[in-house]
Formats: sequence, structure tokens, C-alpha cells
Amino acid sequence: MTALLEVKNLKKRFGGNEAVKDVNFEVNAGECVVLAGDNGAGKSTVIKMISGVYTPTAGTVHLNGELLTGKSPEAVRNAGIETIYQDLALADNLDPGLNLYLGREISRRVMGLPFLDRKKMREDAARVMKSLGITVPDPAAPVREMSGGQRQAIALARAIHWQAGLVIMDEPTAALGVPEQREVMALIERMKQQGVGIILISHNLPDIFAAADRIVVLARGVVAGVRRPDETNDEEVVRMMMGATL
Amino acid sequence: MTALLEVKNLKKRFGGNEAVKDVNFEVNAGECVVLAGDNGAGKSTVIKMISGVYTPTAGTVHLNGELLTGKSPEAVRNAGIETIYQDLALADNLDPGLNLYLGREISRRVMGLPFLDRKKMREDAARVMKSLGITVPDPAAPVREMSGGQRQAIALARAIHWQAGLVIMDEPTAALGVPEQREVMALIERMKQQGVGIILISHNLPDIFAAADRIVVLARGVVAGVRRPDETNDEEVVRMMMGATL
Amino acid sequence: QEDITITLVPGLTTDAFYITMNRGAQAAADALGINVDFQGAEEFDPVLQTPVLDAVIARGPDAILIAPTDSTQMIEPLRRASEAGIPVITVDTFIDDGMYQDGAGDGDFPLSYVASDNVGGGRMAARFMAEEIGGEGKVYVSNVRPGISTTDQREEGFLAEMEENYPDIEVLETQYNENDASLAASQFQAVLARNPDIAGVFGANLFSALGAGNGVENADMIDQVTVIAFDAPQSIVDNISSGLVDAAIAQHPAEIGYFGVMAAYAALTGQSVPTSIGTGFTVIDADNVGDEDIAKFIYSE
Amino acid sequence: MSMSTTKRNGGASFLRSLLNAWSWLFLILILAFFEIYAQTQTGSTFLFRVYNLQSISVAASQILLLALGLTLVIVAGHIDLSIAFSTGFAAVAMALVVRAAGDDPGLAMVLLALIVGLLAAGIVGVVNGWLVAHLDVPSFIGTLGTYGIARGAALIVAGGATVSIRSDTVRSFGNGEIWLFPIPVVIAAVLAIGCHYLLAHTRFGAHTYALGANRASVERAGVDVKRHLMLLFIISALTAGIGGLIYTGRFSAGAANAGEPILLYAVAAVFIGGASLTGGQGTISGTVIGAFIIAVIQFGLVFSGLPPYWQFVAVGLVIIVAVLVDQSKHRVTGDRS
Amino acid sequence: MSMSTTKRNGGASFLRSLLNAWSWLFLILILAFFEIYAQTQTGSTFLFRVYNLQSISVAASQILLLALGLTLVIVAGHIDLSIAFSTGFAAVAMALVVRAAGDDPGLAMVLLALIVGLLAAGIVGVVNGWLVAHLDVPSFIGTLGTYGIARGAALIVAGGATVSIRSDTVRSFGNGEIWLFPIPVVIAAVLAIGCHYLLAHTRFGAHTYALGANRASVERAGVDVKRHLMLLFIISALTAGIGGLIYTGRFSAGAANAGEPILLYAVAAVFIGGASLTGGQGTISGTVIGAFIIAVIQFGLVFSGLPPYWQFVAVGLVIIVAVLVDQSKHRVTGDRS
Ligand SMILES: Nc1ncnc2c1ncn2[C@@H]1O[C@H](COP(=O)(O)OP(=O)(O)OP(=O)(O)O)[C@@H](O)[C@H]1O
Ligand SMILES: Nc1ncnc2c1ncn2[C@@H]1O[C@H](COP(=O)(O)OP(=O)(O)OP(=O)(O)O)[C@@H](O)[C@H]1O
Ligand SMILES: O[C@@H]1[C@@H](O)[C@H](O)OC[C@H]1O
Ligand SMILES: [Mg+2]
Ligand SMILES: [Mg+2]
Repeated sequence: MTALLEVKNLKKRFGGNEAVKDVNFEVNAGECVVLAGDNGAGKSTVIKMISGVYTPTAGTVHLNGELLTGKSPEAVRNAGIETIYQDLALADNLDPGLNLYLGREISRRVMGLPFLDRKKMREDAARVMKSLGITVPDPAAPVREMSGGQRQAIALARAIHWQAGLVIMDEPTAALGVPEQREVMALIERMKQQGVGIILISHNLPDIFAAADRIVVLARGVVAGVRRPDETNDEEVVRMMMGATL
Repeated sequence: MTALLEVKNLKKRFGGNEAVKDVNFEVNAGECVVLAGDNGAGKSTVIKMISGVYTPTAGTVHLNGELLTGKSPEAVRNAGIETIYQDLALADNLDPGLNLYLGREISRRVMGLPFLDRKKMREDAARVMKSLGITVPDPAAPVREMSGGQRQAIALARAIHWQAGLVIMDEPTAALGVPEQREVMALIERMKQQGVGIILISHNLPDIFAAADRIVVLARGVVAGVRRPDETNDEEVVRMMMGATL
Repeated sequence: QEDITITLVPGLTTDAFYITMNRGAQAAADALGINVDFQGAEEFDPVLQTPVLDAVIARGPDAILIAPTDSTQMIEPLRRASEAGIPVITVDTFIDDGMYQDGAGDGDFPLSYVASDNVGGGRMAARFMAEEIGGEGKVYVSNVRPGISTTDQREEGFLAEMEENYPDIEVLETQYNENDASLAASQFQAVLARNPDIAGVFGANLFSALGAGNGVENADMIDQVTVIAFDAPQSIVDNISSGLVDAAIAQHPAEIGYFGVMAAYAALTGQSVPTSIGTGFTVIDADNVGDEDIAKFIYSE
Repeated sequence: MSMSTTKRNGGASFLRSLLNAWSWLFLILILAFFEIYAQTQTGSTFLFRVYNLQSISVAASQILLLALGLTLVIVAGHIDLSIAFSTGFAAVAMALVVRAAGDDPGLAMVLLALIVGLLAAGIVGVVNGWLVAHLDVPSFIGTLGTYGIARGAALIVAGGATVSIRSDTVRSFGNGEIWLFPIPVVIAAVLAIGCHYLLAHTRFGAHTYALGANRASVERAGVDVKRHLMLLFIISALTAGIGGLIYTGRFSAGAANAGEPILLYAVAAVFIGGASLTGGQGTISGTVIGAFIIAVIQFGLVFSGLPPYWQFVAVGLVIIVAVLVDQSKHRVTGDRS
Repeated sequence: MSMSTTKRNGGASFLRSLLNAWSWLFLILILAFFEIYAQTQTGSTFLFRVYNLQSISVAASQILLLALGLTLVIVAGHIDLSIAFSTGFAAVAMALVVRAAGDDPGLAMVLLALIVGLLAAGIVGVVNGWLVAHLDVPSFIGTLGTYGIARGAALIVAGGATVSIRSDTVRSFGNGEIWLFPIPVVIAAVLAIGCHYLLAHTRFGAHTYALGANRASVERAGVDVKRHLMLLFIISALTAGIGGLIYTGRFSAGAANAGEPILLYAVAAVFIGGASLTGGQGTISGTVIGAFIIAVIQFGLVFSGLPPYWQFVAVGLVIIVAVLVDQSKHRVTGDRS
């Protein structure tokens, strides 16, 4: 059986700086792999190479055995990978509904012509966000006017709303309140049960241990170690992050 | 003795939405007040009214007994309040040095003319960030090219670098790695000992309890309760956030 | 003498008037077996003409024919040509007072001025207009923008003639259209809305006249309003045939180009040259527009 | 007028939608001003004359035809300077075909001429789109380059001057009326509705707004941004090209410079209509109002007999005041701090 | 040419600083092209003639004087269209004072005239700054408004025409040379150095860059942004005004339209120099190269005898290629993806 996602020898150089040097790991269906690592370790760079935002300097990514490297974000998304980016990648001037559906907007036909169904999209956004424990005062306001956590919830909603085979989450709870964080952890559990593969990036040790089936620790662009949560502990993981060789 | 900072009846309305309804609290020198609350509770709005970014719809802010309300961010900063904003407020096209010193750049004189001392500012930035446990590969690169945690460290560095009487931190560790988070908690402790007043916004319960002298819980724009950490616990705080009346 | 090269610098390159002038110049060049280059700027403006002139001087032609875009402002730039030993002849427009080689003025160095007189053309337009409207009524000038010497002069001549000889004609404010026929049309319509008894418009160049004509057409006032155009490119002539425009004051740009080259050649070969060569005007109207001998006054397109 | 977001999001509060009307209000204010002026000074009416309204609308249409596609481009955070000469290129190309067909050609030839004119403009659009989308040339520079190229091309094919034609079909295309509505106005209105539909009600429009706010958001959402940019610049060139066709119809002549003097007014209309240099905002209805504000003051100032140099001053003032009125709206809703 | 960030940050890697030179390289390439052309076609030199270099530099200076202050404004994320007529306003104001002083006025009067000319431009700058900084009018619209106002004002004070003067002092101010350097070039060079210093080496410059990237960052850092914007627009008006003074000197006449035809070139120079519509990037050295690229191709194309309409095409092409060369640099350093 091939893995759902296979990342091989990924490398990314920015000018003179090799942000990611050699990263390999796999994600299976129904499995949550946590990418852990200190700030600047290269986590976000790795997931951007998977999702098609960056072209790797070297290395390959396969989804269900098919080569993904070099494809556009559009193609990657269509192949069934949803990504929550650390910078959220929201269109600040649009409402949550349009952000939720960005690229996959729904229309209704009026006299044969398609018209964006803003109302429906807005309602759906409110519903998905509610399931995360978040309500926004004015669902028609542009997301620019929303609080940090509300914005993060929209980015989350966007990724979980679609039936993706693999969901990548780059620090998805960083701006969320306590109950919402718990909601997201429960959600990850549910998605795993539905067979969805998950890559989670997090700096929160309890969350990491709670969600992970495998912890891949990055340090300065290389994999410093891979552990199952039950075979390691906080201190070892932190030591690996700091680049202690094993 | 008057409090260092006194916030009275603050209110802020955005269009039809009253984001902050009636908020009162004080901060004394050497004290850390945590503003806790669910997403959208109004925390960031409150601190933006203190720092001069928003003009309150009603209410007053006094620093050392002097009225601060209505003053510009410039005046507030000069009065001795440094703020780390949730959105970081970095100039993405400048290097960490210039971001650290933004508004207070240092120059050296060459033939009587002042020239920005980029090297010195860059070194200082690297030094302050190092004290938080963060190094950047190229300190001359614009902050646009930095990782989420590196960016947050720059915003942090900016606030702590100056001898402020009050430091406001809006989710300062949201993007930081584990060791860096610990660094910041230690830093808050040190600042308190130096008599600096601190307003901390955080969604991390352990951090809240570790840092707070007082916890002010906001729910939907009003203060749902004020507790000392030793007279409350996680569950009560979360219940207050959710708006349970007491 | 095959290697004699003369450069013709028009006021602007995108105008039928100067394109026709160039044709006349080429005809003379062919007749003489010499070369004439055509190099100019995109707008009638000294700031744009000066760098072109500088580059022309760098090429070192044997003589320069130029339509200076301002009588004062082009003196200094042209002096550089003269100082570089290149004889200068001005065509269509002049520098200083237009009287050359008489020892007076800063801009006395050009050898000759070959042109029809724009002030005179303006006066001619005024006389024709007055006749058409019966010596009384309201008229106005539709012009490009202030600061273009040729069109300013046409307006000046038109106003002076009206003022001196036609006391019963009221000349309204000039309207500037930025060379936009659409704006010129809308301006006519606004003037008409204000003055329902408007009797005539003098369009000081192609687009001014085209626009005014269109305004008149849309107001269904072709019979009531007289439109006089300055310059006679094909589009104006077509409008005369269709009655939208009543008359055009045609300069003789081909003649100007022809005599300009001839004068330069004469000077280069040691002949004496008159300091001023006047070319005439022809009024084209519905009566003569079909005549064969009028065709040669229509500007080439 | 820059309440585009509210507009876009439709379900705005009543207060907001009322305030949205301020730009209309300002237009009405100018109209009222001129009406009162006309009534008191000349004893006639300004507003209630078909003729005046027709004249103003035709002038506004000519501005609009450049401004419509431009609005889309500006909302997406780009600019298109080349429309100044896409207009001229189309006008000249159309006129050349008509002329080649001989005196008074039939409807078929005129249709062919219209198509050739559109194609000429379309080429400019394709080049712009290709430069901006595929070669990452900043749109200001890329379209400034094609501005020069289209201008040169139009002048070269036209032999430098205007190409005059004789065709009653063409002339009535530019000067005819459908009931009381001049054909240029009808065409501009249809295109305005089309562009409004596109921008306000389709996925394409939503992507255009998102593109202006945050290109990464659209790219990462899986939209083919290059294709989208190509289309935007083609639409912009085509609406400007239609402006050129109408120009040839109105004046029975194709001029390479036809669009140039209108470029600045077109850009102004878009900005008066609430767009911003940085993209992400602006609406077609705002642009329509912007174009009418410009056309009304140009007409009205001549009508009121203000001396020409003072007209320059007055146009400048009105443009500023139009936006100030809009700004004060923001103050009322407290959008800014 | 848009490696502004690298430039700004100084300590760039060697590779980067080498690549930074590409815009210079492109300029040198054009020069080499014309030199080879001149040598082979006319047997003369293009580059090694003082006259040619002087002419090109004077043309570049006139563009630069509008472009220098504009660069600062554009880096800050704004635009200033009114410079087109600040130039004319200053030129006319200066000429009127000289004329009022009678034939061939003394140095004192000429100095007074220069000061009055600068003041005239300064007023436009103050109004722009006030509109943008204090009334939050978008700069495109605000300065388009003052464009109209300054234009009308210049025409009104000039009485419509150009104000011609006779003064050897003024004439030598515009046409004299200091050693081999024409005075306009010397003045533009001094101002360019001044603006470069301001933008690259002072706090003011750092704030200007930050403002273009993120206004909130500067405001929250405690910078008086309104004051900063005021200063930017005043500087922009003043450098354009100095352009007007030089104009009056060169042409012995003040023309209200003096700056208008070069506005587009000035904006183009800034963008060729690496600035962007959205602000936050651009450098004075880039703008200087941009102005020279424009001046060299305009001069070179006439010099090489290319027919005028083909020149439009060629200028358009060169502008695009200039930026493409710059883009390929980004590709090499991998700045994008
Ligand atoms: N566009 C870019 N250009 C240049 N360098 C970059 C760029 N993006 C990231 N880097 C550098 O690459 C390194 C890895 O960055 P990355 O964002 O992958 O870190 P990360 O592990 O996600 O960190 P964090 O936990 O702080 O988000 C950092 O040193 C960063 O400065
Ligand atoms: N500029 C604005 N315009 C309109 N509404 C706003 C604006 N800023 C914030 N709000 C609204 O005010 C409310 C409070 O926002 P605020 O940012 O203060 O929340 P917060 O407590 O900081 O939340 P978080 O923990 O998610 O950061 C939210 O409902 C938000 O949508
Ligand atoms: O005759 C020319 C005119 O047609 C053009 O519009 O301006 C310059 C004139 O010399
Ligand atoms: Mg990251
Ligand atoms: Mg917040």
C-alpha cells in the first residue's frame, strides 16, 4: 500500500539561505502527522512546497502515488489537498462567505444567468464557523473588520468545508480562544476517523501530543527525528527541536 | 496612590456593532493584568483604544493620573506605553533593525550629516531577538521574508527594547516556538520586577495563570469578572469567557 | 550635391498639415536630388520639440527647416543649431518677431520664414463667418488649449477682425477642448443650450471643427449654425460636402514645404534667399469643394 | 463612493445603504446647482431639456467606454494606460476597412469593419495580459509600453493622420437615436450593465476583488490567476475599442489619437467612483456616477458661461469636493478609528 | 531595478549587488547599441561627443526634476499628478516677477523671482499635503484636482499665454555651463543627491518606505504621519517647481503648460526605476536611470533617423524590455517562488 502523501528529499533555497535542506516523511489516510520545530525551522516552507505555492529547489511530493511536484496550487487543491496557511491568505475585502467559497463560489440562476448566491455562502460560513464555536456580529462585513480569532476561524472553515483527502494546517489554533482550540482538536479527531490525512503544525506541546499519530521534528531545515507520541515526551521533542543530534 | 493606568467606562462602536460596551480596570506598576476572553470579546479593541489607534466612542484612559484619551499613537508612545499588536504592525519591506527602531531610528554623523546607522540597528535587533531565542538567517533581509515566529519576535523586540512604564502585549506568543514562549514568560517576570506594568492578552490558560497578578475576563464587550489567579481556576475563567453571569 | 541632407522638424508629427508639408518638401527634394528627413515630437510643445531638435543637430544635417512650437521659447534651442553652423529656416511658425536677418532681436539668425500667416488666416475665417451669418449674431472659437502659438494666432486674428469690423457680432468665450472632438461636441451643445441663437463656430483646428460639426449635427441645426474650420484635411472636406462644415480655411502646407526646401537649397548653394516667403490661403466651401483645382489644397492623409 | 465593500456585500445596514447614495446625491446636487443657475440667470431650464441630457450622456458615454474595463483592471490592483490608444487603434482599423470598401459600403462591410476594429483593440489587450500575467511586468510599465506601440501602430496604418470615411450607415451608428436615446449612450449603458453584472454578480467579479486585496488568497484558493489577468486586460481593451468604434461613427473619421485626451478623465471617473490605487475596491455604478459628474461639470461650466481658465479651476475643485463628500460619509459611519 | 529592498538594506550579498547593476547594464547596452549604429552607419560617434551627452543630460534633467519628488511620493504609496502644473505655475510666477522688474533685471530681482516661483509651487504642495494628510482624500483624486486648479491659476496669472522675458541672467541660469556641465544638469544632480540622501539615509526616508508598505506600522510606531505626508507633497511640488524655474531659464519664458507633456515620462522614469503602484519600493538611483533610459532612447532614435511613428513603437518596446531585464533578475535570485 502506498502512503497517501509521500514527501521525498525536499529542499528549498531562498537566495543564499537554504531554508529546507532535506525533508522526508509520509502521511497515511486517517493519520495525523505533526510537523514540529522551532521558529524558522522550515515548517511553513515545507507545506508550501506541498501545496504548490513554492516550487521545490529539489525533491518530490507524491499524492496517492501520483507526482504533485511542480503543480499549481489550483491543481493541488483539485487533487484533494486543502491547506490552512499560517498567514491565513484571506481576501480582506470580502465577507466570510466569499472567503469560504473563494475559487468555488456558488451561484443561482436568474433567468438563465448565474448570480453569486451571497446569502447562501454567508449562511454556510456562519454555520461552519459556529461549529467551531465562533460567531461574527455582521456576517456581511469584510473579514478585514474581524478579530484575530474570527479570521483564523474563517481560514479553518475554508479548509474543512471541502471533502479533502488531506488537510494541512499551519498553526491553526494560534489565535483561537480556549473553547475553540478544544473544538479544533475534536475536529481533527473526527476527520481522522473519516480517513482524512492531516498534517498539523503546532507549537503547543499538549496539542501536539493529543493529535499526533507521528511527530516529525524539523530543525534548521532537516528532520531531526520522528517519534510516535507514546514513545517520547515533551523534553525530548523540545531537545530535538533545538537541534540536538540523536 | 493612583494606578499606573486607569481605564474607565470604555466603549467602542463600529457601525451598528458595539464591540466594547463598558470596560473598566486598572494596572499598577509592576503588575501584570491579563485580559482574557473569547474570540471577538473586544480585547484587541480595548488595547487599541489605550494605545491611541482607536478613539473611544465613550470613556477615558488615564496614565499616571493624566488623561490619555484622544491622544495620537505617537503621544501615547511618548508617554511611555509600548504595544505589541496582534497583527504585529511591521513594515514588511524593511529589515528587522529598522522595524525595531521604527520612529526612533539611530543615525551616525558623517561630516555633520546624520546617516541612518543600519548596521548598529541590525545588530541591536539581532541581539534583542537572540535574547528571545530567535536568530534570523539574514538580518538584512526584509521582514516579509521571515517566518511567522521570527516576525512575532521582531514585534516583541520592538516593545521591550524601550524603557516603557507600561507594555501592552496582544497575544505575543501566538506564533512562537516552545522555548521562545518560555523566554517571553520569563521576560514578563523580569519586567514586572523592574516595576513595569503589563497588559497581556492570551488564550493560553497556563500562561495566563503563570503571568497574571489579576485576570480581567471580557465577554462580549463587558468585564465578566476580575480574579486573582490564586482565587480561581481554568474552568471558572473559561465559564466567565463564555459569558456565564456570576 | 546628392549628399545634401535637410531635416524638416514639424510642430508635431501626427497632424495632416505637417504630413502634407512633408510631402511638398519631398517633392522639392526629388526635384533637386537631395534628401529630406522628417523628425518631430508627438505634441506641439517646446519641451518635447527641444530634445528632438538637439538630436537632429547631433546628426548634423546641412540645413534645418523647423516649425518652432513657440516664438520665444525656441530661440535658445535654435541658436544651438545656428552656432553649430547649420542654417535654420522656419516654416509655418517663427521665432522672435518673424523678421530675420535685419539685425534686430534675439532670434534674428534664421535665414527665412516660409508660411501662411495664421493671424491672417484667422481674420479670413472671421470675414467668411461674418458674411455667412449676415454680419450679426453670436459666435465663438473652439480651440485646442491655451499656449499653442499657431492656434492662438488664429484665434487672435479671428477676434481682432470681429472686433474691428463687425460690431454686431458678439464673440462668446473661447472653449478649449484638449484636442478631444468629443469634448468639443459637448462644449458646442452646452454653448447652444445657453445661447439658443448661436450663429457660428470657428474651429481652430481639425478636432475642434470636427467636434463642433458633430455638435451642430446632433442639435439638428446644420442650417442655422455656420461652422468654419481651419485646415483642410480630407475629413473636413468630407464634412463640407455633407454640409456639416460650411467652409475651411486651407493653408498651403505643401507649398510651404516645397519653398522651404528650395530656400534652404538656394542658401546652401550660395544663392540669396528672401527672408520671408508668404504662401496663401484658399477658402474651401460647398460651392468649390468639387472643383478639380481645389483638390490640390486638400491635405494628404 | 468608495463603499464598494458594503455594496459588494449587499446585505448592508439601512444606514449604510442610505449613505451609499451620497455620490448620487452629490451628482444631483451639481445638477440642482446648474438648474437653479439656469432658472435664475437665464430663465431657462438646464435639466429638463432632452437635448442637454442627450449631450451630457453622450459625453459621459465616451468617457465610460474607456472607464468600464479600466474599472475591472483597477479593482484587480492593476492599471491599463494603453486604452488611450486601443481606442485609436480600433477607430483607425475600422475606418480603414470602411474606406477600403469604397463609398457608402453596405451593412455587411460595416459589420466587418466593426469586427476588425475590435480585433485590433483585442490584440493590444492580449499583449497587455500576456506581459502582466505571464511575464510579471508591472501593469503600469507594461501598458505604458503598449500605449507607445499601439499609438505607433495606429499612426502607421493610418499614415499619420485621421482616416475619414463616407458612410451613412456608419454615421447613423454614431449619431442615431433609439427612441430618445443616442446610440452611443445605449451601447455604453448595455456595456455598463454587462460589466456591473460581471463585477458584482459573478465568480469572475469576486475573484477580481480578491485579487486586488490579496493575490495570494486567490492563487492559493486555486484560481488560475494568469488566465484571469489575461481576461481583465482583454476586456479593458475591448471596451476601449468599442469607444473607438463609436468615435469613428460619431465623427466619420478614425483618429489614432481618439482616446488619448479622454484617458485622464476615464481614470478620474474610476477613482471618483470609489476605486483605489491599491486595488480591491471600486464599483461600476461608482464609475458611471464618476463619468457623469465629469460630463455634467464640463457641460455645466460651459453652459454657465464661466471663463475658460476658471473652468479648469472649477473642474479641479469639484473633483476634490466629490471625494470629500464621500470621505465625510466614512466619518459618519466611523469606518476610520 | 526594483531591488530597492536590497539597496536599502545595504549589506546585500555579492550576487545581489551585482545583479542590482542590471539596470545600469541595460542603459549601457542601449548606449552601446547607438554607438555601434553611429560608427557603422554614419562613421561618427554617438557617445563621445560632449554635445550629445549634454543634450541627453539636459533632457533627462527636465524629466528628473518632476520625477525626483514624485519618487518619494510613490514610494510612500501615493501619487502626485499636480506636478505637471506646479512646474508651470512656478515657471509663470518666476517669469512674471522678472518681467515686472523691467528689462534685464539685476541678480537680486532674479533671486526674488526664483523664490516667488518656488513659493507658487510650494502652495500647490501644501494644498496637496493638506488634502491627502488631513482630509484623507486619495492622492490620485486630490492631486488631479490641484492639477486643474494649478493649471487654471497659472493660465490666469499668465493671462493665457506664455510670459516671455528678456534677461541675460535668467538665460544663463538656464543655458549656462559649469565647466562642461549644463546648469540644469548640475541642479538636477544636486537635487538627486539630496533626494537620494533623504530617501536612503535618513529617518524620513525610512518612514517613507514603511508608509508605503504599511501605514499602520508607521502610525503605531509613533510617527506623525500627517506631517510626513505634508512634507512629501511639498517636496514633490518644490522639485517640480525647480523644474519650472529651469524651464523659464532655458526658454526665457514661463509657460503654464511647461510640465504637462513630461508628466508621463516622469511617472514612467519612476516606475522603470523599480517603484510600484502599491508603494514601499523604488529608489532615486533607479529613477535617475529611468530618466536617462527615456532621454537616451528619445535622443538616439531621432539621431538614428528612425521614422517618427516607429519611434513610438520603439520607445514602447524599450520600456517593456527594460523591465523584463529587471524581471529576469528576480528569476535568477529566485525571489519569486
Ligand atoms: N520568501 C522567503 N524568502 C526568503 N527567506 C524565507 C522566505 N520564507 C521563509 N524564509 C526563511 O526560511 C526559514 C524557514 O521559514 P519558515 O517560514 O518555513 O519557518 P517555520 O518553521 O514555519 O517557522 P515559524 O514557526 O516561525 O512559522 C526562515 O529562516 C525564514 O526566514
Ligand atoms: N475595524 C472594525 N470594524 C468593525 N468591527 C470590528 C473592527 N474591529 C473589530 N471589530 C469587531 O469587534 C469585535 C471585537 O473584536 P476584537 O478584535 O477586539 O476581538 P478580540 O477580543 O481581540 O478577539 P480575538 O481573540 O479573536 O483577537 C469583533 O466582533 C470584531 O468583529
Ligand atoms: O496647423 C497646425 C494645426 O493643425 C495643429 O493642430 O496645430 C499646429 C498647427 O500649426
Ligand atoms: Mg511557519
Ligand atoms: Mg484580538
